[in-house]
Amino acid sequence: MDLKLAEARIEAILFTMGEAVELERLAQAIDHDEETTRKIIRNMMDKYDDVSRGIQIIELDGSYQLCTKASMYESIIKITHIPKKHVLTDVLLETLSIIAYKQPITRLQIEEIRGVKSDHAINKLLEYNLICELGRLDAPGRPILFGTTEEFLRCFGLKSLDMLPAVNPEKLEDFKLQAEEEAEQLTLDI
Amino acid sequence: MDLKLAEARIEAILFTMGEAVELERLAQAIDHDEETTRKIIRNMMDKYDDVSRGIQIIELDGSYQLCTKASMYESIIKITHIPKKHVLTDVLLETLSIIAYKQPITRLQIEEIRGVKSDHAINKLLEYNLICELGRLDAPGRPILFGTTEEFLRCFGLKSLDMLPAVNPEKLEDFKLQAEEEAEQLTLDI
Amino acid sequence: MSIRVKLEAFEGPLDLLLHLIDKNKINIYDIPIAEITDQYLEYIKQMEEKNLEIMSEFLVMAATLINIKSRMLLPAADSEDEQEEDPRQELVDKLLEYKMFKYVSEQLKDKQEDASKILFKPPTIPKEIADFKEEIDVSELIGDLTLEKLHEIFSSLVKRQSEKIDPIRSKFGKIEKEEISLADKFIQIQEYGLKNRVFYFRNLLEQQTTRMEIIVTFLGILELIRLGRIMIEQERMFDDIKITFLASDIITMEEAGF
Repeated sequence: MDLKLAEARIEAILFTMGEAVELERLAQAIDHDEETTRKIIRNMMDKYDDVSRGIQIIELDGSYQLCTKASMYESIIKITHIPKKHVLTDVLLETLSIIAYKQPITRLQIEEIRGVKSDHAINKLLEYNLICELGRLDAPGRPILFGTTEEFLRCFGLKSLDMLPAVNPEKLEDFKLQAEEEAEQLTLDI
Repeated sequence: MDLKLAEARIEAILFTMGEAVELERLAQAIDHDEETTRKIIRNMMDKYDDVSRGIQIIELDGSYQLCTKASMYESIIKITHIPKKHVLTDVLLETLSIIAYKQPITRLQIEEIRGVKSDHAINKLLEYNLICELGRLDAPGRPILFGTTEEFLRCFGLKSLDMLPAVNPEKLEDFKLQAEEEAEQLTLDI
Repeated sequence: MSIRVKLEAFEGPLDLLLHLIDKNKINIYDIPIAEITDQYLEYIKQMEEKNLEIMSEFLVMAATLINIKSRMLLPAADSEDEQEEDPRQELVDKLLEYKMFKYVSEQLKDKQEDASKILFKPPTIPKEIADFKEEIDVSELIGDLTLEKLHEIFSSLVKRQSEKIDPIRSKFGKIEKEEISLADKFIQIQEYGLKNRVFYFRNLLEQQTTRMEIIVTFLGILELIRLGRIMIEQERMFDDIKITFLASDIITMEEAGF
């Protein structure tokens, strides 16, 4: 029973540490002497040899490390090559449209327009290579400026950013007037 | 034999990937259908249950991830320092539980329940990746809808949202009774 | 009653209200509104130095309590068949819901505590595999998204943002913090009362220039009613409120016992 627990502890420690751990430290952690600890590890190694196990303990100059078995390599390549599904969610589309029409723009400015933290969306768009960093704004904190990539232009068949349909200022003025009118119908006094 | 190999592959994949892997991708990687793959993983979970094992497979909303058993914690911190993730204040916890139980939910709805502005809490939870935007509500102003993330499930040890602690009507009845009993000791009237 | 608890400890108006209910061991379904309102106002008074935004949330709750209190003081309408709803019901529902979330957030806290003992391992994908990163096909990602669509999304965002600017409040200009203390206002009202004896609520309001001053004046009046130093009368709803000053001296807030 106690030996089983020791095995479990060693497995958990090697898993968490990732790197090679010296026998001495392992022995301390499981409250056994080094000789016993070595024996426990040997026994574990035998168990890991089973075909149903995909990982193994290797010994490196008196240290031990957990790693995958060489025979598993193909499976690992396989899973990393399964294409992930990427979609432009509403959140991403919204953020992309802001960057396209307002570039160069800082993260903070994007967040002001959207009204919520947008790190996640910006990171995803960077990963998708739809936006890129354009440099830094010459202001306190020197925030990063974002803009769209050439890839973005190419995909929309644009030669340059000038070709983005403009949001005309009149329309903006319209929106404002509209909002004011609506507000007037609702006059409150103290 | 083939099933044993499948187990080994899944173990190796989960070990290498570190993060949660969708059932669908695991199935593709080991060349089995999803139903079979799920059964294989269930079987593996049982084996990991053994006292001699220090790691386990957990399920997170249809994905699987390898991690240590909670009971191993004491041994691990004996040899390495584990930094605390993020400390959630009561305000953050309160806001998070409202989002968890009421998702998808808008900022305004959260504020109505809490009776207090919640921008700061929402932004912090977004930063910690415990909540995310789910889109916008189809209503005037198109407010953003929030919901919890996979990281939320992981941080709270939940398999899925169905596993959230139930708020049963009995508890509400309890609150009521409790309050009534207390009231008898001190009768106040207008 | 002296209640000195750090106000920072409260997350908001509901939290404060729950605290008062717990402290008095009152049934949540049967809140003695008058008592609680008094205690509540007592708390807010200590908040004077707080920023306006937080203060206003607490004041809204105070107003709700006062509203309920006044509705309960009104004679019940000759009951037609329909049962009149207890004016406290809405507040009770809100409080119960809030209490519920406080309760589950405690449970979640325990779960988090347990889960924090489970440790994960960062990815260790061999470099040559990781380098072989899958190319994201941008055109496929964009799919049938057109520039018009993107433009539409942007325009609606801009529209939404301009709607968000409150055309009334945006004309107020800068909000300046003024030093209005309830203690000062409390004395000013009494001075006015001592001089005029009988006056109208409107007379008092005419002297106030800002919304904040009006609020503080109103709080002062409530206090004086509670202390029995003034009497108020109102003939009909929305009529001006007639105030009669009953006392023959002026007391400070400390002397009034808070």
